[in-house]
Amino acid sequence: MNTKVKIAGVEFKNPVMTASGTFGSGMEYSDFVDLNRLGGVVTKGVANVPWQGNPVPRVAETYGGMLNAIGLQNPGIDVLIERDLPFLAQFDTRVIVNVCGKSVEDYLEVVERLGDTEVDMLEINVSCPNVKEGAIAFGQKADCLYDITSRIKKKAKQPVIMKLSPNVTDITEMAKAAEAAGADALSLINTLTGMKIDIHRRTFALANKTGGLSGPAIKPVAVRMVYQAAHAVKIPVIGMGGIGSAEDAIEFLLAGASAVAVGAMNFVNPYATVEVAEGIETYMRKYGIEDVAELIGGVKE
Amino acid sequence: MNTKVKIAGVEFKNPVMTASGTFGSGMEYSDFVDLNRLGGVVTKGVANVPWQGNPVPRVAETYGGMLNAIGLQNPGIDVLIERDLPFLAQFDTRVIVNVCGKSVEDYLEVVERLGDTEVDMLEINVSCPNVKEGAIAFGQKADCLYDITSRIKKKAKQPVIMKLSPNVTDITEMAKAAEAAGADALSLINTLTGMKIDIHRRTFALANKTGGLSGPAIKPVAVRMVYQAAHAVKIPVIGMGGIGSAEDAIEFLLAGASAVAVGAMNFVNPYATVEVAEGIETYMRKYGIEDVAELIGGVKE
Amino acid sequence: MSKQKATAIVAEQRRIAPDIYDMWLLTDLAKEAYAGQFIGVYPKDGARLLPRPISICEADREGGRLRIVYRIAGKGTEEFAGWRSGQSVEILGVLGNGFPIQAAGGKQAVLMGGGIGIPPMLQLAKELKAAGGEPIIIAGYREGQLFLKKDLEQYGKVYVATEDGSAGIKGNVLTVMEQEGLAAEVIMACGPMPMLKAIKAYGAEKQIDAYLSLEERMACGVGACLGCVCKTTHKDGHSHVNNARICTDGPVFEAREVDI
Amino acid sequence: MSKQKATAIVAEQRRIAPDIYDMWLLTDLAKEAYAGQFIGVYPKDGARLLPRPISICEADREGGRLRIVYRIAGKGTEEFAGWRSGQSVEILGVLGNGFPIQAAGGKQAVLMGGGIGIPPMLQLAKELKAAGGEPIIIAGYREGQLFLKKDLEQYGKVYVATEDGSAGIKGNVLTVMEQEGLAAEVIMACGPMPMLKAIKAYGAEKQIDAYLSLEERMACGVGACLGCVCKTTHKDGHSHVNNARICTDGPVFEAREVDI
Repeated sequence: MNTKVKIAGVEFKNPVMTASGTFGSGMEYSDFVDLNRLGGVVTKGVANVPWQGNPVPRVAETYGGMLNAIGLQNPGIDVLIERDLPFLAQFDTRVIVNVCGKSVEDYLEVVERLGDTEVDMLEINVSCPNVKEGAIAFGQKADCLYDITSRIKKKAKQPVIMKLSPNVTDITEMAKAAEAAGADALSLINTLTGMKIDIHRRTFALANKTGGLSGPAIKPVAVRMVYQAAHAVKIPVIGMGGIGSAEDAIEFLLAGASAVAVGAMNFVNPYATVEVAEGIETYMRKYGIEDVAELIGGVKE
Repeated sequence: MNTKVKIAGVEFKNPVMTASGTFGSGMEYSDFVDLNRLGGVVTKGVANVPWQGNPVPRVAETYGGMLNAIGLQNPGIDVLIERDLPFLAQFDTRVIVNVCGKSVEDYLEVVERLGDTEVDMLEINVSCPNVKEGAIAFGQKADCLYDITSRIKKKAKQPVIMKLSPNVTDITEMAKAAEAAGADALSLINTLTGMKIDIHRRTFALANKTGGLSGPAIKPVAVRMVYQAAHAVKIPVIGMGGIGSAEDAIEFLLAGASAVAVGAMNFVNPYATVEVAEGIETYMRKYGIEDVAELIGGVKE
Repeated sequence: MSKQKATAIVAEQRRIAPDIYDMWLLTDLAKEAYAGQFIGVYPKDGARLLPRPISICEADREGGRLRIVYRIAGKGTEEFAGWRSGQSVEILGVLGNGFPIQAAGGKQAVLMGGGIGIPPMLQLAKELKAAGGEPIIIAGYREGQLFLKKDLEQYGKVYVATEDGSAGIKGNVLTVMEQEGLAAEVIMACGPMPMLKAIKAYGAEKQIDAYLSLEERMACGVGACLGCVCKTTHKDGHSHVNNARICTDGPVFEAREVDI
Repeated sequence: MSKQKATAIVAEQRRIAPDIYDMWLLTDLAKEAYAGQFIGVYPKDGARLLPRPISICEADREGGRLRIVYRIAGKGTEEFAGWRSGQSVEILGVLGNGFPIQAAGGKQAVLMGGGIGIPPMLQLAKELKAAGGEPIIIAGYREGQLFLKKDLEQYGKVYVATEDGSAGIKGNVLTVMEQEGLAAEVIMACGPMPMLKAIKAYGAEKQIDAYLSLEERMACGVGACLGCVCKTTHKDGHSHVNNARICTDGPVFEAREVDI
């Protein structure tokens, strides 16, 4: 039975990764799961310099999901390179670094720094809804997305995954723009922008007012967008949005994702990533599927 | 204590309505609730002629929500006028007819026919994601929305509510386009487009492949969009999306909605509408609020 | 009594075959429950919102008790299977129109239940017998776990078909008709769609009225959402198109009325 | 034992004040639980996904039992309050760094608990006494329902403050310090933010070390999501900005370290 998948020339031992921002840089969850069991670890977004992030409250639970407005707090690329990458290098798993910035130059600086590292792929976060300085605009306008993608591709030494925002009218337009600009893969969905109000205090539940909605609540939107994006482009799509079980993951694979990522559900079940990987194997065995590739895009039209 | 709200000159005894398509034309739920207790009843979308709708399966449950792709099956404007409006006329509640069409002409025909009736307001459904013939396009492009709104306004004898789709990059742009074209009010959100795949049969859960996601799962997206829309326009906003309790309804009022509608949660609790209306009064009493108007847009900035 | 959402108490529950559970509920809704009708049962887990339509297996109208026999088909019914005596649960009912008992008046009725379509045949057989009939009951199972067979035998002669031949006649309910040389004057049936299609064809061929209980994914259960429609031969009086609502206009339809 | 998500059994639970519940859980996590640490308790209802952080009130390490005392603050804790003996529940733990017992060595420790910040003072008092200390405990309540007071008295002298003056001294924990003329050499506290701010100021004025247990909305509970940060006086070693993770770097911080 083959669970390996190849994305932009990089081979993953299985199609299960972590969603950026939900798994730290792997260290915290290594208390719970053997990182060697994962296809890949996608790190928390990193910028050229440390970011303070947003004020608290930064998180709020919602029905079947949660809102976050961390604001991409991160220790900066230096610390990632000195502390987190060596930690991850101990494991037999692919390392994808999620890159964020406030300007194109910020992104390019991080991408260049990573060029000299052993990192397997870069994921470009142009879709964080919680940062004021316009990073999200890169992910909500096709021409901006095209521009930043092509500029990053010129500098990047590793394959580039563009992470798309679901807060758009037409995900296929965004997917095509990224592909046309040379992106090697897409990942989606980032969070849906949401809001919660505390009716007793009459205040916003998050200091940032709005936050990104994640968790099983949004899975149907994610599956739809993955299906649409995967059918609109030829580059591989990494699917995410509410995945907490192998059943969820297989739904994304059938919709057309070449790999999947577990995000908020790590908080609900810290063993989720490994359970998803194992559950996919159980499913394959049950249905006599020899190669996970048979599942990718396998929904009957 | 005053629970009355006025929208485009029409007074509602309380801010609680039903969301189109979830309450039939009131008859089915009159077994459960006294329609006299509701601010208004919004009927299932009606077209100029009967519509067959989509094949089954038309509905699927999702985590904290549901998908539907009914495809706006309806008996046509004649039956609505002959059967449903006389039924609703027996009750002391406002009647809002939701209007759908496949072309602008379809909409205009229904709007004209309703001009001779006692209907209080019209709600124009330009945001149904489940009809192939492009109705959704009216709701996803600001210039199309402007155009259809202004043409409808020229014919309409009743105040016009434009029901907005959440499947857009910028809800404020759509809200402003509708306002500029003369809409008297907005209602939002319609459903988010979603998809579910049966992993054991490897088929789409809905015959239509995609459907509209509703229920508490989407409430944070709805609250955010209502907040954004209410702050972008001067016309009143009717808020909906996952409301099942007075707490939910108050969240929308605080975000800026002048009234709210209960949708999918009618299926979970057929008494929900009346319980929401009563619960708002309980809340007002608890916090010494004299007029429900104090709640509208009352979140602390 | 009109439709309502009500709190019922689990009186007892047991597993009667693999993945098949038999539960008695204490509820006043039993007072007006008839064969072929159903209730909506709500999961307690807030992640699963919609009521699950489950047919009435027996209605003890005097005792205020409803019996439902259901198969675990997903996480909702899996939750139900864990409910214990004394627990209070939310149900919606009584829903739909049942089988027309009067249509069997003076005629030989053959009841056909397939799989999880067998349970409603029990209340139906009971009502037909109470009305003076002597129903023949054909129960089609996948394999030899003949749940409800003993119960059914109280109200009529029971024939068994199994797909794997492990009990009764190998085949389906219509194989039994043929091999046992049975003749029906009216058929009442519930089961999977291929079975119902075959019965519709059989009824048409033999010119017998056949009442079929249909199933479809439902949301509201009360006729509002138009989720659970079936195609109808003629324009439906409510919808004005060729669609009837299974939850409200059905679930029982005369075979000629529906385009299945 | 590293952090884990584990199944615990409810040994017993009772209501000890309005909306305040006292629950003992059977769990091996108790073996390495210390004062000031907390566990995440998962609601069973799938609509509510995140673990609720609840401080450890008592850890019976030998018996493998953890005691938590919590207030109903929403639908999650409302669900917990309905749990009965014998039920199995999911918890995440043991989380966070507790109070530094060694920091009280040879010093007069004053423990200050406010409202639902009182429960962790019990395990803390127990550990300090076991280490040879004689802690003074000040418990600040809203009103006269003096939950855990008797338990606390096993391990030190207990003073009570109530906001409404219905028991003990009218005022807060610092009113007690003043009116009773108490002197602390080290303070350890848990309670609402205004109380902790006042204690930080008090400690600064008197030049006393004060260890404060902070609270914030959490998601992961294990330091990954960066949801529950607090501002720090100096750049934090992990984050490289002026933010520490309450769940992992805390919840207990020396008052001078945090900018509250």
